[in-house]
Amino acid sequence: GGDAGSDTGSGDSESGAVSGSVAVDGSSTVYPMSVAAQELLNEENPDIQVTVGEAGTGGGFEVFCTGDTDISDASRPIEEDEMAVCEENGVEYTELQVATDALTVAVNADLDVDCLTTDQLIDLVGPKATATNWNEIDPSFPDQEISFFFPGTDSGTYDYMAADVVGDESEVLRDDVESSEDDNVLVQGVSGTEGAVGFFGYTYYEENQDTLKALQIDDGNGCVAPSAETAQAGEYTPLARPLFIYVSNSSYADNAAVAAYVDFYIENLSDIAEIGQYIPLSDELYSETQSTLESIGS
Amino acid sequence: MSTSATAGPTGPSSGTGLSAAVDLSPKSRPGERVITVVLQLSAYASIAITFGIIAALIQPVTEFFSEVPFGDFFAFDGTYAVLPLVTATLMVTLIALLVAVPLGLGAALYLSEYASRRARKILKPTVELLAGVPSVVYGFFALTFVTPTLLQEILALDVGFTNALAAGLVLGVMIIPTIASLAEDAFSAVPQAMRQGSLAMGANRMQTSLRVVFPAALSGVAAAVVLGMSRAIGETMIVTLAAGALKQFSLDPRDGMQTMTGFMATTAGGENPVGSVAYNNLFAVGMLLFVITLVLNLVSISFVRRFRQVY
Amino acid sequence: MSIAATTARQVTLATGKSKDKTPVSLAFLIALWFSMFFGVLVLLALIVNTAIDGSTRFDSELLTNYASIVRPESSGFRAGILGSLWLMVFTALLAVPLGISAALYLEEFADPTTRWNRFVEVNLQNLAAVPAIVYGLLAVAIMALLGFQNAGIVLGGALALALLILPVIIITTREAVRAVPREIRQGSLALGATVWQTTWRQTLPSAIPGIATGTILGLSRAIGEAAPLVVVGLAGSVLFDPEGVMSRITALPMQIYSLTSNSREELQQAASAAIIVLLVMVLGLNALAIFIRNKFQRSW
Amino acid sequence: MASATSADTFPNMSSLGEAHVDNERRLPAKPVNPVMETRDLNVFYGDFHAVHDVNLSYGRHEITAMIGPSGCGKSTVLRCLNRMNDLVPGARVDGEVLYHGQDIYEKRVDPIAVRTQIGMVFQKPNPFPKSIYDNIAYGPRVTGMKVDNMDDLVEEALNGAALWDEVKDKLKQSAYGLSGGQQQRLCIARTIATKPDVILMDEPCSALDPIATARVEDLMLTLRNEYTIIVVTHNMQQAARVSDRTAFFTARPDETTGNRTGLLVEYDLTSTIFSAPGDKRTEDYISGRFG
Amino acid sequence: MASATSADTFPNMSSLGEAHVDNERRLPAKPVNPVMETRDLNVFYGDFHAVHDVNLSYGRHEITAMIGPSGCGKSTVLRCLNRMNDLVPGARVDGEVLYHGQDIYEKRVDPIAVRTQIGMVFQKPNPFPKSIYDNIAYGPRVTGMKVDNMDDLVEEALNGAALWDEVKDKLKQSAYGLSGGQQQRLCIARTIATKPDVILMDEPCSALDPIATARVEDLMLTLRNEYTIIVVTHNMQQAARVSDRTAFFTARPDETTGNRTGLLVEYDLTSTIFSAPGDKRTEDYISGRFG
Ligand SMILES: Nc1ncnc2c1ncn2[C@@H]1O[C@H](COP(=O)(O)OP(=O)(O)OP(=O)(O)O)[C@@H](O)[C@H]1O
Ligand SMILES: Nc1ncnc2c1ncn2[C@@H]1O[C@H](COP(=O)(O)OP(=O)(O)OP(=O)(O)O)[C@@H](O)[C@H]1O
Ligand SMILES: [Mg+2]
Ligand SMILES: [Mg+2]
Ligand SMILES: O=P([O-])([O-])[O-]
Repeated sequence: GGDAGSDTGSGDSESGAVSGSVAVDGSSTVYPMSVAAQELLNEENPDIQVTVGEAGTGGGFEVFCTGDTDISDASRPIEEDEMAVCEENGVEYTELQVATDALTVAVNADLDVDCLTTDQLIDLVGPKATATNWNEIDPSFPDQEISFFFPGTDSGTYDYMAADVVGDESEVLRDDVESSEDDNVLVQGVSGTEGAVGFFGYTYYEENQDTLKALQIDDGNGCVAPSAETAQAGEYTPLARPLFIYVSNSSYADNAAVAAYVDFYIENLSDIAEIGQYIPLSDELYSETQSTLESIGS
Repeated sequence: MSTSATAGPTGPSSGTGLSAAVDLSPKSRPGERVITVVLQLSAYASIAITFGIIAALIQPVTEFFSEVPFGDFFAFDGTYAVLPLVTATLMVTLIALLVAVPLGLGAALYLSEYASRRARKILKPTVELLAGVPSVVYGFFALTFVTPTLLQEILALDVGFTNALAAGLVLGVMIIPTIASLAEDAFSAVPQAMRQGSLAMGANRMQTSLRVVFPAALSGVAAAVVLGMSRAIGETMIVTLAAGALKQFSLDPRDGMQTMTGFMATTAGGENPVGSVAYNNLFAVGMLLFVITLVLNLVSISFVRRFRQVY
Repeated sequence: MSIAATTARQVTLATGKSKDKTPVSLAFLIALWFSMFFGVLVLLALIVNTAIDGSTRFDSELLTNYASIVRPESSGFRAGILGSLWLMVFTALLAVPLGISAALYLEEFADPTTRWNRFVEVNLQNLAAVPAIVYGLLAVAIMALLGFQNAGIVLGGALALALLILPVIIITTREAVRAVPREIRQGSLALGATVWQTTWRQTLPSAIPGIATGTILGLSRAIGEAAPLVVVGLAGSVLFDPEGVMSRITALPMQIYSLTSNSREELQQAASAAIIVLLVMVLGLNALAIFIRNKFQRSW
Repeated sequence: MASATSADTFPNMSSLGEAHVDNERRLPAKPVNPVMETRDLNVFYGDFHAVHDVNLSYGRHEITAMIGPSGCGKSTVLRCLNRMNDLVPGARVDGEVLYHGQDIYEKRVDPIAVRTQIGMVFQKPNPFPKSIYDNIAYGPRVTGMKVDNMDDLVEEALNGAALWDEVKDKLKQSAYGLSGGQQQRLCIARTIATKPDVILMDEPCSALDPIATARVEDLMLTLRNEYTIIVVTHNMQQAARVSDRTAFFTARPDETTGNRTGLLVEYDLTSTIFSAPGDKRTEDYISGRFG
Repeated sequence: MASATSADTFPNMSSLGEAHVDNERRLPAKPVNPVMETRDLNVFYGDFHAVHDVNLSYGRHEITAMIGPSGCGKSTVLRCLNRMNDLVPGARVDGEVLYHGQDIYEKRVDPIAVRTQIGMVFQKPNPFPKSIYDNIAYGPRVTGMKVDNMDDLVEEALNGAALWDEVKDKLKQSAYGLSGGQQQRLCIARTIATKPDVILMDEPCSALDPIATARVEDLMLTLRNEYTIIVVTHNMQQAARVSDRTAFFTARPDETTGNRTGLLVEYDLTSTIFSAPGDKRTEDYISGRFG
């Protein structure tokens, strides 16, 4: 563990008696969940001092792999060069999936479009996309100019759309769009502009269902609407993605506070995912996460 | 009066008597020496800071340029292209200056030429308050008021949620005091005699302000504008929040665009692994920003020099 | 001079309307007035707009509670406020002695005509305009150099802010010191006092109100900065009070920055209320500086 | 050789400075039909009573000198004569200042119009940071004077200030390149370019060297033919050399507050003031016993 | 009021002011065994040659006055006498300044030690923003003087400056509450508290009113018994009243650059300078033809 997490937790594994500090940093996507875990844990045991940062997945791994933090939030799996750094510094870790994020492609509620194929989606948002009217995507779509509302280029959501959904090697999307780091702004933009399209986390859509319309995505198996069920079931492809926390094995073993935090996190995972506005794991995935957790110690 | 000793001074205490010799030899004052050295080192800390900044930037920057050719960096298009950031920065700065130069200079002229001493004592700090408002607050204000209410509702402009216009306007308000304060110093430094000379010839205040005071203070005014400009270029939070996070080349102020500082702030908190080319890109942009503001500051300082020497 | 000319003069004197009040000069004056008060009006609009947004949250929980996304309606900024106060104290501890020493050296000891000292001078003015975010990068590098793995602690944040305001403090201190008349210095030196004695016993005490003003203004700038803190890596969510220089903390402007990208109504209101808290802190410091300047600064 | 002393001093004054031919003037004891007049003039700076009850009249085409120790209010009185005191924050003027019989402190009077009639030259030369030409042209331009040919006017003004020959080849150069004495004459030229009636001068030579001083003094005597001149000076010999009438001021400390209020002690023909002062204080001052 | 005049050597002066008893001094034509001396003193401010080749000697227990028009370098020379010019950036001194035969510009000389021996009083009274008591005690404290009883020393110094009676009840009050004349005497008291050998004064009365001036002049004459005094003054009458010897300076413009370099014109007994100056320039100056 790092400096902040180095004081060994005292007392037994009953979280009520544990004290110490836990340093969490990383993805801003996972951030709300880790914060929820922190808050709920502190309600039971205020002596465990958790700090949660949102340096981004990359920034999180940097401090994690040098041993500065105990836990790293990630909206993508760790990359090879990052693994190398961890290895170099002797940081062993365990990856735990904590929720599923389903990107939702939302359009203005008045727009008469319901479903896009993955290719159409790429034609719409990809870096080579030129369409400025819906009927250029598909002649059956209305003659309506398109306005785009995308997340900022540094957000995990943007990266996911660019790298994993569109899959173009430039890893960028079209740039004649409006963009904000604030998903809330995107929601407002899409709901307030005729012919607008945007994408963001599923829960933002869920909260604003009355003003937005979520497009179904046809990845070859018919149109699938975003929902907790379709995401959990792995049907909502390619827009659903897993979210992780990476736990330092030595912190977990040596620092009772870290162990208490992680145990608490996983124990209350569905509540926490809900507060973080993500889709909870399916039962299957959840038990997988639980068993991985149990294996950390050994 | 001494007749015996050529170098026989009087004892200072008696004033009339003689003392053996006046001791004018240096006393050792080790404490003073130590203090002087300590103070001197503190002063040179500022040099250390400058070199520190350069040192902190140089390693990642060289790494960056070992992998990315210069041409890819100074380009309008491409993953590492900086020019869209530069044009966005210039666009936002230009809008800010359009707001702040007339208003700042107007306020400065009012303070130095019209306001009574008493009023100035109250008004000047009031204007300076604007510089004290945290930039996150300005950014929030741009997002929640200027864009939706002022630009979209009242002016019915077709602007996006993030746009260069709102960022520039708010940024302009923020640098008003920088320009006003420095320009006011320059106006106040114009000797009173110059004004009296003009007024005594039957000029009115406006003529005196515009034809005598303003030209006399011109290089100070230029310094104020340049410094305001460098403030605007270096400001981060307002543009990060209000101008948007999308790197794109656009000359339409109604578009959202990412500035150099905005890029740095979001990249520092982004997804890229530290040490990766994309992350080092941050330092390359930071270096460019440092160089740009450095040049502007030097220009500003040389203007200030000039106006100090005039009278 | 003829009598005719004399009478002509009398006529021109008593026109009854002043050349200072021609339409053009009046329009000019109004334009100046507008410039003068435009900024203030914007500030008022900002405060009113934000205060209305945050009006539901002006309660004690805002100050005493920690941030909460579980119960956003009672989310508070205790950690950020305390963090900002801690940062301010340590920033002052780092920057003020160093800044005053540097200013005293440059103003009282250094020979301003040497090339080296002129370079120091220009360098200082430059540093005052270096973008805040660059200082964040520098602080991270220095912390690494000092062997601290994590810069997101009180020390790291304070270091970034201290670097940021050091030039401001040096420059304002120099101005305050320069305002002490030469006669006082000369009087002391002519009595056989050394330069340091003169500085310590005459110049510095006389300059204290000016130095205090500059320091407070510098600190009020520091307390509102978010960009360098983001770079330094201050945590966004901290649910405990700072305990020492090595304590991980958050700061009020960072919490606000973080909330701007959160969509929940309650949290937006909390953010507005927090902005008012931040403004009260910053504008309060400014007011204090103005008060000190007007009340204690001697006009020689 | 004696420093200026009373009694027999004034007669040998003229033997010290070169006597000016036109200085042998027979003037009436009081100015007849004066151009300007102050009646019960009192000036306050805030609460401070700077000048008390000054009654003076200034004769046409005469040079009137105001002398007195530092702080006795000479400059203050002078500034009242063209309302330059309006520009001093906190300054308040009581009493009347008549110009051709009209009170310039009356409500309907525009101070700017007053100043175009009553020009002023200051202690330190204060040319504008413009070219020599523009310095001269400034006044006519801002006052909206109708000028047929500005070049002619500039030449005329510079000639009037005995400066034309020295500067005619560098009219477009900055006025800052001139020497102190030339700058002061430029300021005089600038003033006469607006064709005023009266010229006020506040210690016009105190920043100049002896040669430049002599030039300006000569110029004053020439200008007297066309203008009415009122001059404040610290240099008694200068007053003796150039002025027709001299007013001597001093300052009296208030018994309770200790503030020193200026007042007019004596006003007479210069020859009388220097040869037979009517007041002990005048005598003390001009004999150098204080000041 | 007793203003002081110098000897009966210039009859019409003494007939003006009441003569001082102790002023009937017979002095040798040149100071014998002078306390201070300048030899070929040249001072430069950067490239500007401010003072050229000044050779002067200052006699023990004499008052030496330095007079001359503005800018002729009087203050510059005075500041060389206790190395206050060290503090002016860019100032450079050539030649020798001897104090009891020792060159104070020699390398091994500590300027601070020089200044404790050679005190200085300035044009504008410059008390420290402290109490009257602390103003006096400051010098002894910083110079590390051994003082048995500071209260006694303060009283003695204030007595020496003829100020004790006026301030003895308010020693703990701020010096800023004093009048200008009192402040100047406080500055003199402050200087004599460190028991110097020589006191330099740069226009010590030019900011004072006549009564305060007379007080300070009286004080100077008293101090002469214990100290050597060197005074710069603009006021020729003052020089005539108080000084034993007078040095007259003027400034000569350089032909090429036009910069004016100060030089010593004449140095003699005050009576001689004022009654029979040897140089035309001196005569012009003291007769008021310029300056
Ligand atoms: N702007 C001002 N505010 C307050 N007091 C002033 C102002 N100007 C002058 N005084 C005071 O009024 C008095 C008269 O000043 P004034 O300048 O008229 O004297 P003066 O005779 O011209 O002196 P000097 O010969 O030194 O120029 C002085 O006590 C001065 O301190
Ligand atoms: N610090 C300085 N830097 C540059 N030049 C200086 C400085 N001090 C004085 N001078 C110049 O040196 C010359 C002599 O100045 P000094 O002050 O000795 O004259 P002074 O005879 O005392 O005049 P005054 O009677 O006006 O006090 C002047 O030309 C002055 O401008
Ligand atoms: Mg005056
Ligand atoms: Mg002098
Ligand atoms: O912070 P992110 O890595 O999830 O974008």
